[in-house]
Amino acid sequence: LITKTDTNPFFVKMKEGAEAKAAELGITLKSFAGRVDGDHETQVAAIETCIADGASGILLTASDTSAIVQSVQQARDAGLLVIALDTPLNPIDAADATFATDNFLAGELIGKWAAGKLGADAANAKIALLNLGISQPTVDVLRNQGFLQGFGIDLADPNKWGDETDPRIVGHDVTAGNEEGGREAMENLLVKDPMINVVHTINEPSAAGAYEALKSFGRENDVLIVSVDGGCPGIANVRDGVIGATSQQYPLQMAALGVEAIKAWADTGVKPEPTPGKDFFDTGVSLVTDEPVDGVESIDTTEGEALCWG
Amino acid sequence: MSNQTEAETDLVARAETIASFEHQHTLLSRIQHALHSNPALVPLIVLVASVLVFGALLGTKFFSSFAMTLILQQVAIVGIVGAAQSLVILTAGIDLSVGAIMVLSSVIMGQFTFRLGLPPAVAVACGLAIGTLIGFINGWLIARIKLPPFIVTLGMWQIALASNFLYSGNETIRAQDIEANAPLLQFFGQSFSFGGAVFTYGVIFFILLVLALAYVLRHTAWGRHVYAVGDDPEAAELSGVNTRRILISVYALSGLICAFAGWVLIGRIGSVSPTSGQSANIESITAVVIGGISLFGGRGSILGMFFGALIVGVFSLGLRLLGADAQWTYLLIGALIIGAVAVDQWIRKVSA
Amino acid sequence: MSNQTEAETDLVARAETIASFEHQHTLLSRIQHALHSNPALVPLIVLVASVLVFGALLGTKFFSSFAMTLILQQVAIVGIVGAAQSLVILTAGIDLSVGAIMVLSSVIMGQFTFRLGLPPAVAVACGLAIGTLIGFINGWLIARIKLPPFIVTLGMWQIALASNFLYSGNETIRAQDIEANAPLLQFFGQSFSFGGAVFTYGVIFFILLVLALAYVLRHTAWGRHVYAVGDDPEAAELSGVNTRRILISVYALSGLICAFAGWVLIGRIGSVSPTSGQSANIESITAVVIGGISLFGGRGSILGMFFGALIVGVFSLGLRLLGADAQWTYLLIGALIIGAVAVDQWIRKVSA
Amino acid sequence: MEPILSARNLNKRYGRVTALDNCDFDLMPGEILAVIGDNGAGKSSLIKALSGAIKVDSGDIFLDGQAVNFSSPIDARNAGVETVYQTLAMSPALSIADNMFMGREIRKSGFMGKVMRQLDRPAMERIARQKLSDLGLMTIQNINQAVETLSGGQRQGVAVARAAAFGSKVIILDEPTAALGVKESRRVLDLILDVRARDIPIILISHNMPHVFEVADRIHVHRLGRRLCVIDPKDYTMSDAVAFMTGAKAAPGAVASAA
Amino acid sequence: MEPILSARNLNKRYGRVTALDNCDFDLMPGEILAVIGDNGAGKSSLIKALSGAIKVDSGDIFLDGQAVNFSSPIDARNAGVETVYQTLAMSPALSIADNMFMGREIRKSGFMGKVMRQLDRPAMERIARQKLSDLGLMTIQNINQAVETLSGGQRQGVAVARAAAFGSKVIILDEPTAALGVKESRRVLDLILDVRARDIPIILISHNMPHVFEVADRIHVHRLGRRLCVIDPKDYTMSDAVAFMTGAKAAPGAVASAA
Ligand SMILES: Nc1ncnc2c1ncn2[C@@H]1O[C@H](COP(=O)(O)OP(=O)(O)OP(=O)(O)O)[C@@H](O)[C@H]1O
Ligand SMILES: Nc1ncnc2c1ncn2[C@@H]1O[C@H](COP(=O)(O)OP(=O)(O)OP(=O)(O)O)[C@@H](O)[C@H]1O
Ligand SMILES: [Mg+2]
Ligand SMILES: [Mg+2]
Repeated sequence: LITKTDTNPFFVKMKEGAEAKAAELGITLKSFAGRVDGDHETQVAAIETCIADGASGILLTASDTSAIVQSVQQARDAGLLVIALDTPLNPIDAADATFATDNFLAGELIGKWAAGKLGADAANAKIALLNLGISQPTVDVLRNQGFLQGFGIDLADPNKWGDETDPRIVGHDVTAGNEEGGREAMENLLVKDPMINVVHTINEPSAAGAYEALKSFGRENDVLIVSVDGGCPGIANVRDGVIGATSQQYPLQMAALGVEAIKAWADTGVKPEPTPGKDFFDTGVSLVTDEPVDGVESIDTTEGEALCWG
Repeated sequence: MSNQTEAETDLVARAETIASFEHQHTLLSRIQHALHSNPALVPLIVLVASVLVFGALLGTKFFSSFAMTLILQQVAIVGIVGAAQSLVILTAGIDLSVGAIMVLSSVIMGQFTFRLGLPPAVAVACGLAIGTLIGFINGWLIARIKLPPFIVTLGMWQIALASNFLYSGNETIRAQDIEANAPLLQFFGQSFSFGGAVFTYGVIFFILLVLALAYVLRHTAWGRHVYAVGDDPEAAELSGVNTRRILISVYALSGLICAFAGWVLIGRIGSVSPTSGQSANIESITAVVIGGISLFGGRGSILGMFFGALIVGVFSLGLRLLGADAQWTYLLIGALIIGAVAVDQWIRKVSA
Repeated sequence: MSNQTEAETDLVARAETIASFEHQHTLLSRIQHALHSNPALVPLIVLVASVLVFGALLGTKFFSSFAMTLILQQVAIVGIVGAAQSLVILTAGIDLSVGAIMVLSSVIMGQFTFRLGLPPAVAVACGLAIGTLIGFINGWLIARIKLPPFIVTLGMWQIALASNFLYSGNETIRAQDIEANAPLLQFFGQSFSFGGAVFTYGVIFFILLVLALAYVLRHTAWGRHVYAVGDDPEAAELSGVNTRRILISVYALSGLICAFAGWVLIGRIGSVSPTSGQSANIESITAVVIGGISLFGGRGSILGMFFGALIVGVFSLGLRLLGADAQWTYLLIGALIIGAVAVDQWIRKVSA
Repeated sequence: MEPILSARNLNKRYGRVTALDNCDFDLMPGEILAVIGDNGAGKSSLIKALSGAIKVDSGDIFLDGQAVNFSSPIDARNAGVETVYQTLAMSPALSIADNMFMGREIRKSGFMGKVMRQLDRPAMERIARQKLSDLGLMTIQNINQAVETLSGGQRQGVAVARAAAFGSKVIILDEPTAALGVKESRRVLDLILDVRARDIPIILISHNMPHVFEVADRIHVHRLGRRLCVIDPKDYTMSDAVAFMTGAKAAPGAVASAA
Repeated sequence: MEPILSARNLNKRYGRVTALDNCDFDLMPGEILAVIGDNGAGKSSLIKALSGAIKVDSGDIFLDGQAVNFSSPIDARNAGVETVYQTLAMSPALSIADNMFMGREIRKSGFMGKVMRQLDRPAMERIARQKLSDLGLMTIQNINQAVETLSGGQRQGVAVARAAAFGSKVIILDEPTAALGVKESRRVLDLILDVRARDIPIILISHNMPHVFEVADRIHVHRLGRRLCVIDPKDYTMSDAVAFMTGAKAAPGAVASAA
């Protein structure tokens, strides 16, 4: 199992899910991770290690979805099954299979929810977008652009954020995906325009940081924060009203499915099939909120808590 | 070059001269001399200039007591860590582990309260103790085993960061839980305001810390010894300074200050998060160097670091308000780091 | 302390003595002296020891020519960047921008080919030229404006990285496209093997580069001047070294080598990815310091850096194969960085 | 009479170089003992060993008849042995006053001194200025000047002033007049005689034979890392001494006893 | 006769300190000119200005009658002016041979030298050893020893040997015998006379009056940053010279013309 980092709870849970499943199936699992998000070379080294180690398959969440392809090919040539988890490779068929959240869809859900929640005010909303990092990793772009699409904003180039011209966007800032960055980015954008009322955050920790900033500005009650992930602290934050809505994804399931698929490959040589209609196996995403909006399917926090990870 | 290290108290140079050749006292030469003998003055001027420029460009949005104190809040953590870093760099060392110590301490404060169920005050004390201990180990390895500071703290950085992730299990403790069960952890997040200015206790702590360290460095034997060790350790040893004890105490104190930074961090972000502070080492070094403290030790003042940290804060916020996007801001801050130091160097050359 | 810098060629110390007091030549004292006068020997021993330990623990899985050459491939890029870093550190500088220069150069090679449609050879030349230019600017700021290297390269790091993201538009150029249209970009990725050993051209380049630099540093006037500038720049200047020219040429060469590293990087990962190389600066500094080059300049050998890079590679692969969790790997590498330098220090003390 | 400071069989090697080779040493109470010898004979190494600045490989050192084992110059200083090293041992960026009081700063009295540990700068500056005037170093323009801005000779003057001000048992001077002018050298020699008048013995390393023969009570001739002989300046001429130390003439058979 | 090296109205200030104050200077062909003066009088500053090591605030320097503007010691060296600075200017971690040939390394002939630019170490080591033996520095044990392992006196010897070996027009020595033993000092003085015999003029800064009066043709007395007077050692005694430079006696009215 090779993840982007092993410091993000999402990947930690993914690892735990894989470990549990591996123990159940009697498989040996070794885990590798990059140092920081975007740390591509360490992932390449990890793939090489797996080949040297004689592994039968690799579960991979790629930091650079295009760049990793050559190494993946090397592994497949060496007879390993490579399954992309969470993040599809580019091109998607570079891996034998992909078990992923549809991150664009995840963004779209919270975008729609936010638009629905504001109703008519959506036309003159003031939006802050708190992203991951200036290197614009794919998930970051997909969630950001999905959100804007869902909210009804023209995307310009859907492969990058920051090129939109819609006046409702106050600005983009980067958070490194943690509370500290979330707070500072939110403060910066609030000084720029104190009337911000919609905040998209890349993940729940940055949402928590953004909330602290709003609190210090005394605006925590009249701003909608939306996020993606569905970790247990995040769901609890939705319940407490810190976050308005979040798109929940299922890393445990991704990992478990991945481990099963590799087991099947090792035992019988059968490769997993993608979800019909998509070119990857969608592990699903659901919107979690206690204030459902018409036209957007959602589950409440009780249900979300039952499904949350970490 | 005179009084390189004597900046803190007397911002106007003294005219104490035993015997002196006659020479002209023009206004310019006085300014030059003042700049020259007070290393903290240059970053102060850069700071004031940049505030004025951004104020002119942005008007009251930037030039308000609210925005000004917001910058203080944003730089408080880097600044506190920068104070620790300043001490270390004055001894001609470097501490790459500051950020890791900070996060590990904050995680310990949180987890000891919530996982072990210790009273918050005890958990905070444990966090501070562990920060100090790590600093002490750094100092011991550097002073006794004579390993290079860069390498020791590079290793310790990785060790502390990995321990942090392993111990916390990457779990965040939520702000709401802390508020309900252990408000002491968020102590430094409390604030008071007058006018539009908002001061958190963390900011107050930062300012008091800088003033206290400035006093200690300038007016106590320990402080003079820190400079002497950084200047020429062999000479300091021969002239009667216990260099080992000084080095160990500096690193241990640095660890303690970083642990305090961890506590302040909880106040700022509300929650306890193991992923914070990963670039605190580079940012604190940036503040120190922009503040005019020499990386070769023995020269500079902690007030300079204070202004250095504020310069970075002013630029970050100012550029974002001017509408530069994140990548451009990043680029411009790079250029401005170089620019600020170039101005500093230029002023020093004029007055040399 | 004698011959600190004279490690490259004569690994056995010479017995050239004009007049000498009689003293005993025990075997131990000979070993000590050899270790002492050849700074590259200590990292070599640590390297061999660690290979043996991992070999014993992991058996043929590790101890195969495939795994051994795999390590070479994995460290080649850090090693090439480390060679650039070594030059800079020998002049008592530091280059934090190495990784950023590397990535920016590789992006330029890729984008000039695919976006501007230049012939790959021209694009590669442009990439190398731009790397050299950035290095030259670093050197110019450091040597002429006399700014501290840490600050200049810190700023340049941010500038180059941000330019890289801005220019590339965060786009990766896919391996398949490069293979089809501009195989020259992947030149260093080609490999040949004999036995199980696989050598990429990148690895060959790395080894040749280290040997060439070792020769230049040891056997040319320029090389001796690099040491002299790092040792005591003022003395070097007074005794007739053009310190400015040396500094500028060192940083420009460092930029060029980093640009080559960018080219090798394309070969290694197949594609052109703007997100690579973000920790190359810290990793290259780690290799340099484990290799025994003093961060204060003027002491150490580039062969030491070579072994230092390999030590890190051996530990990373070995620990991964042992199945250590990534955080444990970082923790252990942190401990081993300190350990390796402590051993080094201990040997030096014994023989002092 | 017992020697106040003595050493037996000191050995010190640097790699292949033998700096001290079974060296003996004796300093009698109240005397000025000059140590002369060729460049590289090991004089500086000897006094570094005596003052705790280097650790010898083997050998014993006795102060007042007691075996001592100084592990650092601070130990030696606390025992009353004050040294001016050939390299001067000053912190270039710090002021003259800071350097003179390094390691024995004066604190303010009362609350500020006891609790806040504040230094008494005015007192330190006053004393420092006083000591320098005693040595006639009036060309120093400002007591708060950084040491790096002083000329070579001025630095030497400050170092000597520091040792003379604080030494209580033994004062060791490694070439104190090497960089000094005629007038300053004269003052240093007077100071040496003053210090002896206070009954504090002095070890003086110098290449300047007229100075040595003017002030020394006994002369320790050092050669090839060991004591060759000890002579009385009244019994020998300068050229004899030079001949002994360069090996041009055989040394007087037995080590001369104290005067 | 035209002076070979001269200066007019040099000024140099460091912050509040005036190191050179409208200073004039003249060196005649083939002579040994001693420069004497109190500590801090500005002698080192003067010769640093003459050799391009510092930039003066104002004033002109002439070599062979031509105005020159050395921007670095390399310029001065290329013009044939070789200097031994008081701080010696050596790279501590490099070997004696490397230091002696710093900036003027000898390259191998043929392919290795022309294309590969390989240094001719054996030649450099041979010449370095030769020069040191000429100065009698036989106590140096190994020509590849790092300079930092040498004693203070040994370093000084190496620096003087370097200047004597390469100077072609003017050689400047800032206190070359300060740390040297009697024998070595003697050798340096002989060397100075040798060099003059090769018709190369020398500037010698020294506090050692016997040495100055032994070798100098003329004596430049420096005081408070300027030339006080130039005297002929045959016309005055040592105590006269000391009295002039310390201000105890008024200087002879006019600047003495060249001998
Ligand atoms: N740190 C060191 N490392 C190696 N060798 C050293 C070191 N210090 C001194 N030496 C060697 O030890 C010998 C004695 O040196 P020392 O400085 O004691 O001589 P000295 O008698 O004081 O000479 P001088 O009169 O020139 O100062 C010399 O050969 C010197 O090269
Ligand atoms: N870099 C510097 N910065 C500030 N002041 C300096 C500097 N260099 C020299 N000075 C001052 O200039 C004056 C002249 O110094 P210089 O070294 O020329 O004297 P000198 O005649 O060579 O003395 P000595 O005989 O002691 O070597 C001194 O007062 C000194 O303090
Ligand atoms: Mg000596
Ligand atoms: Mg001088």
